[in-house]
Amino acid sequence: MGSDLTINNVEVVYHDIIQVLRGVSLTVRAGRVTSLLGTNGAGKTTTLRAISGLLKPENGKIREGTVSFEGRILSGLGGTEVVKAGVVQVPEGRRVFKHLTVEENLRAGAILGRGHWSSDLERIYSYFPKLRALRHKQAGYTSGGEQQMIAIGRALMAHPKVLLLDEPSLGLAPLLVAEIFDNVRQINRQEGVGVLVVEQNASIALRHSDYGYVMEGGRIVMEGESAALADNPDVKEFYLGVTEHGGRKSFRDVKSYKRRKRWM
Amino acid sequence: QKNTTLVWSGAITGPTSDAGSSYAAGVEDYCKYANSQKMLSVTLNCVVRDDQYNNANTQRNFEEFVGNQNVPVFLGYATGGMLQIKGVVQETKVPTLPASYHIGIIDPPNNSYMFLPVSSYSENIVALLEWVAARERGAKVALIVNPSPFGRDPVVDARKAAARLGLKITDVQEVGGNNLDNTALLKRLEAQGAKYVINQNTAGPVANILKDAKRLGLLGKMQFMGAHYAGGEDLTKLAGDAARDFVWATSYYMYDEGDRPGIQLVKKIGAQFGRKADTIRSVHYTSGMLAAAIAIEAMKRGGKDITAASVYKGLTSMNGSRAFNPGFTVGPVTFSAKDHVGAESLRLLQADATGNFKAITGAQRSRMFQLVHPLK
Amino acid sequence: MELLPQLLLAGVVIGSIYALAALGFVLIYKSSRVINFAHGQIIATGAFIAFALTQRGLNFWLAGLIAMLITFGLGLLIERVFLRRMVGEPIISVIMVTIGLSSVIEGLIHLTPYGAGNFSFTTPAVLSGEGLSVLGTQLSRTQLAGVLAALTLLGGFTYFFNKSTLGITMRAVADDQMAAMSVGTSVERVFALAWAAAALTAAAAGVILGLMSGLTLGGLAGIGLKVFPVVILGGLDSVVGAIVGGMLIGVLENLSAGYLDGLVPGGGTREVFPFIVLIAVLLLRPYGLFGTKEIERV
Amino acid sequence: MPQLHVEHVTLTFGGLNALTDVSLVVPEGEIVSIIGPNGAGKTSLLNCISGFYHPTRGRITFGEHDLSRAAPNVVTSYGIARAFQNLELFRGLSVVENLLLARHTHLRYSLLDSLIFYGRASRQEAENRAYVERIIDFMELEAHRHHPVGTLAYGVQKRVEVARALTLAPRLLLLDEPMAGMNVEEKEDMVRFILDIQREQGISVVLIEHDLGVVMDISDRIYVLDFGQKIAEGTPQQVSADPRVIEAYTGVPGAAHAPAQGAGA
Amino acid sequence: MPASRFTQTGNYRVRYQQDQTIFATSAEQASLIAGVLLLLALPLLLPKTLLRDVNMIMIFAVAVLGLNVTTGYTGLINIGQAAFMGVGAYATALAATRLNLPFFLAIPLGGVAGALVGTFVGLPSLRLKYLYLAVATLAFQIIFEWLVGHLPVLAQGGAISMPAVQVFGVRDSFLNHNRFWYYLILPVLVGLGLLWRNVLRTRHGRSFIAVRDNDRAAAAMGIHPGRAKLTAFMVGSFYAGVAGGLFAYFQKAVVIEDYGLHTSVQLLAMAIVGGLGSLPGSFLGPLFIVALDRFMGSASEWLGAQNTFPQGVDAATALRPLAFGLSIVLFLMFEPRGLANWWRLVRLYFKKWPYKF
Ligand SMILES: Nc1ncnc2c1ncn2[C@@H]1O[C@H](COP(=O)(O)OP(=O)(O)OP(=O)(O)O)[C@@H](O)[C@H]1O
Ligand SMILES: Nc1ncnc2c1ncn2[C@@H]1O[C@H](COP(=O)(O)OP(=O)(O)OP(=O)(O)O)[C@@H](O)[C@H]1O
Ligand SMILES: [Mg+2]
Ligand SMILES: [Mg+2]
Repeated sequence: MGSDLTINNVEVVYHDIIQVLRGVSLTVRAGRVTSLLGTNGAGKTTTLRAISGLLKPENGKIREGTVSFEGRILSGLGGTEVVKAGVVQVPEGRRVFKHLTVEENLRAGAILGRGHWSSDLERIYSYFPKLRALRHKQAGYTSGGEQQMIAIGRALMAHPKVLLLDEPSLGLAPLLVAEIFDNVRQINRQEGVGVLVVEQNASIALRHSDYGYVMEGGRIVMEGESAALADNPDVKEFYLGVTEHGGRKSFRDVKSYKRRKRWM
Repeated sequence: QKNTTLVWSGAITGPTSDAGSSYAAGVEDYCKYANSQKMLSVTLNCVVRDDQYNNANTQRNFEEFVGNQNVPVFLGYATGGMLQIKGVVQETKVPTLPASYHIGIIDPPNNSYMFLPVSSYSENIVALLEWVAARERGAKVALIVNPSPFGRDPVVDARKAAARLGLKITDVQEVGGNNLDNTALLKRLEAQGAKYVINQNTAGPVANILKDAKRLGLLGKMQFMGAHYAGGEDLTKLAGDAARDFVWATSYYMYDEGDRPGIQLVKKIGAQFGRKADTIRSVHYTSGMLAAAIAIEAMKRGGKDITAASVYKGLTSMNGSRAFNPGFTVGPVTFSAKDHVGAESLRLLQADATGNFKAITGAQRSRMFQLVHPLK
Repeated sequence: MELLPQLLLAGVVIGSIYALAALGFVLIYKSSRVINFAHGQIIATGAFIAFALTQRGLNFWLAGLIAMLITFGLGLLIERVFLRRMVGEPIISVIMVTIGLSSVIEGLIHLTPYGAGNFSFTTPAVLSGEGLSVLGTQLSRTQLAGVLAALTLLGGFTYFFNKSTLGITMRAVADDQMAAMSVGTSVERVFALAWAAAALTAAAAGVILGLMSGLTLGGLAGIGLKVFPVVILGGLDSVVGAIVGGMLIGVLENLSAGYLDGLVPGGGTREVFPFIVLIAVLLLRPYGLFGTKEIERV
Repeated sequence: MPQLHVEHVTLTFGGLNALTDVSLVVPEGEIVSIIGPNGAGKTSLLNCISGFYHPTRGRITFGEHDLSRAAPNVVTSYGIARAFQNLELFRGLSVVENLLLARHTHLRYSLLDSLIFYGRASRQEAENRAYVERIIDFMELEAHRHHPVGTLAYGVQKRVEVARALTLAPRLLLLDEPMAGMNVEEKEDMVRFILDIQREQGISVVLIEHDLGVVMDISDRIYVLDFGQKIAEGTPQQVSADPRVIEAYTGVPGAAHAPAQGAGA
Repeated sequence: MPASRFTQTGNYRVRYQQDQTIFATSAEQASLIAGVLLLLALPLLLPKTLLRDVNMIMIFAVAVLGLNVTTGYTGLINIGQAAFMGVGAYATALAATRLNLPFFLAIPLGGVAGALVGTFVGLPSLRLKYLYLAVATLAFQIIFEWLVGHLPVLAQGGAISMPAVQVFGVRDSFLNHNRFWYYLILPVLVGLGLLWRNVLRTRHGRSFIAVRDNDRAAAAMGIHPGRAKLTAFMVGSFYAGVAGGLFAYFQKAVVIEDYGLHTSVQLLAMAIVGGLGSLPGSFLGPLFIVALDRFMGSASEWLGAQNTFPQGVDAATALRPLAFGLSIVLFLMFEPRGLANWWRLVRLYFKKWPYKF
């Protein structure tokens, strides 16, 4: 499909020496939600950076492979061009502009000037009614969930076709996680925005996505329809915390041995 | 001996370089002119060395030329650098002529090898005080000085002189280069009733004061005056018509006094070495020439072998009938073992409507200065 | 006493020039957190360009305008050539680059006939007439024009930062470069613009200063230093702070010259008094009067 | 017996109450968890304990020490260590250097000893290094020992935070969401570290965590905050059954123990 | 004896204490001895004017070492280091002229004076952060210059001449001045360099880095951020004070102009070009700046002698600031970590020599 975002065999190095991605290929289908799971340091954030052109500030480089979207090659473009092409990343850790007000944060996302910013603001407030009440508050003093909403709303101001979310649930309480994912689903449905979501919270990510990838050590080790992934025994044990017998494993059980993952 | 070196070390670049570069040109051109005239039996190697107004560089230059090349005389520049090398000058016995006319640089007998080419700032200022005293008994005078050793130098002598002349020093204020607005200063001086304001500064700050005084309508009420570096072309260029009536004390002849042989010589040499008009007009160009001329004359008088000792002898012989008069200054250059100020005579000049300074006194020495600062 | 109002007035006049000079400084800091030590030299550049143009027979106003445009271009150039590579380097290195730049610009000015010596604009006819008498102090037309120009530019930029999308974007970049990039902001372009705008206001400040107190390289470049207490007092990233800081420093200088100098032998207290007040204020308000307090939540 | 007592603490920011009359006790050697929605005031409470904020009203004591007005470094010297929610590491320094820094208060030599670096200073530095290496082994950070922490993956940085707090050899450990951004397997590792710390060294732990699975499994006692107020406290069983908790926090009755949404949610 | 059958090939460090030695390998120790010999012989090898430059470099290096504590390690941008030097210089001058103390007491006294004033000036650092503190140091620089100008005991900034120094019967004179001081400055520099190394690898040094990187986290580590900053100021300005004392004697007179803002900026340039927080950088920075200045001095003189430039263009004057500025700018653009990084690469190369990798 022409309007899919495809990553083809991408290898990324930091500082010219630290190789992080080792031939990653994945596809974000237009209008669908795709999730990307993986352990710490697997390279999920790096994958998003490779797509969004934000590797350069981190001194990273795509050494091989391509990222393409709507028939255009995105790899090698700068962050601004990628956003223009319609792919916007919401970075890890809710990086809002702390000293700007909520509304100014949103306006700072409207730099491409597609549409009119004031009507866009209304659009964002309709997804996140909470933000309307907070519009004149300094973003640095809003709560974690609100910051995540600001970050997503800010990205939406640029009218993306594909949204890249890096751990939106990070540090959020269960109710808010559910709310954020509902918002994402709603945006996805209403605007047909494709979503690639990186998550540690596998259960919610798989529940809200259509397709999923699992990444380890810089490689994609597993992929499939989300429902199918959630049924895989390894995913169950390592990402969902479910025992082979179907019950939830207790964290208190002292691990006398560690079962290796099969795909490694 | 075939040749010898005449070296000047000063600020061709860095702070005060506008004065310094003209001064350097004067030294260099006169030196070359001396060669072309075969003034000496030897050829002069004319060197001007930039010290960027940095004392350490001055010392380095002194060490290099005196220590390694045995130059017989050292032409220097700034107040700070000269104060710092006083010790080594005394130790090496190499006669040294600064461009700073700070009286504290010379204090024989402790310090018997420093020679000021012309009257000191202190003498300039005491002369201005005398002029004030002659016009108005018991007048109130304010001093505005540069916040540096250069500026503060004459304050002590000025206070002594004022006391003897029956003048009242109402205030001594330091004003430096960043004085964009002098309203407060001038208003206060006005409130104190000071009718005469004497500046020991560079032209920039003085010009700003004059412009503000004009704006505040004080020009007619206060008489502004200044010592050597405060006035002249530099001042009129900056202050424009606000410089009008400014009274200035200096020992040098002016560029437009074309009938003076010294000025004719300046013009001739300037043309010979292709200097631009601005440089030749500058009093600093003349000053540089004077320093070089004194040094070369002293070499000539010292005898066949040109050494530090011979130059010292040459210098200290310049008195009485043997006084040296190259014509750059209003009086002859005289030195002796005790007298280390060259052309002490000075004139007061006043700026006219076009900004040209015209003499309002004849060449004179300040009597009062000799009283408050006697030779030791 | 009539002295006090006069001192205040004089302080406000000179303060507005300080504020204008400080504005460019704030512009750069606000977007890139860089302290620009070359600001004084850029002020000098603008002033000399205008002066050179009037020397070629151009009308003063036109010359000033063109000088502002040229320095705008110079600002772009400086950012492109020297600062772009420094994005992401430690702030102190970037600051040192601006110190280096100040030296470079000074060298370049020495390559023109204006490096050494004193110059002054011929005051345009409109400004040379009778000034205004306020509170018993004579204000020249030049001063009035300077205050007017300064306030116009300052007001314009205040509006720009608070209301325009570009202004907000510039603040966003200062806040978090990475996040700004993620929404497609070209951080480079923002920096370039900040430098260009800063250079433009510097030229304006230079021309006004030149008109008021003559043109010397040292004098004009020296304003770069005056700007420090102003911006720190006002708060490094606040345009309003620059205005208030400028006025305050101007007034403080005049008050100390008016009242303190008489008490201190030698005087010259205006050189230090603002700094002493500055430190006292900072101890109470560590981010200056209007500076953004760093949000620090652990 | 150092116990942490938080008594009627209220914290106000310009008229807004971040905490209202909160009291809690952390008995020696226990794991006490604090849960609650975002912005409930959990971190603020930790900030009050560790001296970054000072309560507007109320008192906090640790054994005989009053913490209400103490500066952070003083609190640390009483034996309270903390891992931050938003990664407060020395980003440019390596893992080893980060941990060495945490030994600051345990080194007792003067500036003069420093200058000479012989005898006391040198000996203590060597011991110090050995201590740090033991912690690195314990927290399984060997592979990252000499990497600048700023370049490590988020989850690893979180582990360094905990390791650094542990290096302070505290008697009370405050952990602010140490498992954020980790998957189940990594959370298990972290839980193992926490349990070992508590069991083997008898260190008390205050844990803030959104993963109720973890909280319910390892806490001895749980406090629930909402809008700066304590809305519930008790054992895991008591708390998970409390309707107010369900309404404010999980939204789903019995969420904590239901496998389908449980883990991670 | 099985052990002797294997020659050690590597450089094993089995105990952490061994990890602490500075010159560990025999190769390093050999190069140390060679270095010392070379340093001792230097005055015999160098022409006198160059030796003067070496002395200046060494004095600046002492001040830059101090700057590397405050600015390099602790991240407190200090634009007043020259004023701290000035405090040391004036204290030394007063000690020598009024109290008639010998130089080996007067110079450390300058250091102590610097440290005291530095600690006082550092007080705002308890509250101020980032660049706001930089301005407090700038304010000190300006207040210092102003104060000196108003104090008659300090000759109002005019010259205070220093008495001549005599060591082991050798008297400081015009002819041996540079050699004489070389042998006095060198041990001071080496000693202070070693002390610097020591402080910075211990808890004090680490606490400096900690408050620079993240002072909240530092507090959580039990470090009193304010005390750490004050200690840094104290140490940094002690070095400046000693440098000032040395400079006073070396220049033979104390004049305020030597301790102005431009000197502070120059010291900062030296520290940054050398590489912030680096020991070799503290020597390489001053070396680079002084050498550049000498080179540009000659070049601009040469340029001035060529009459190729149009009237009114002062190329000679332009050259020096142009070159100074450009070399700093280019340097930082292409090597922001300073000369110390080059030094590291060179050393790495020789360590592995003859292998390339
Ligand atoms: N700027 C950088 N410089 C050097 N190495 C880096 C940099 N950024 C990331 N890395 C390395 O790349 C690897 C992958 O990091 P990445 O941030 O992509 O992981 P992740 O899968 O997003 O992990 P997490 O879930 O913890 O966020 C890690 O080993 C990390 O140390
Ligand atoms: N320094 C501060 N200034 C003003 N308000 C603050 C400050 N610190 C915290 N707050 C406010 O206090 C409230 C509690 O914040 P806190 O960080 O303690 O919440 P939390 O329970 O830790 O939330 P999360 O789970 O998102 O970490 C919030 O409304 C926050 O905006
Ligand atoms: Mg990540
Ligand atoms: Mg929190």
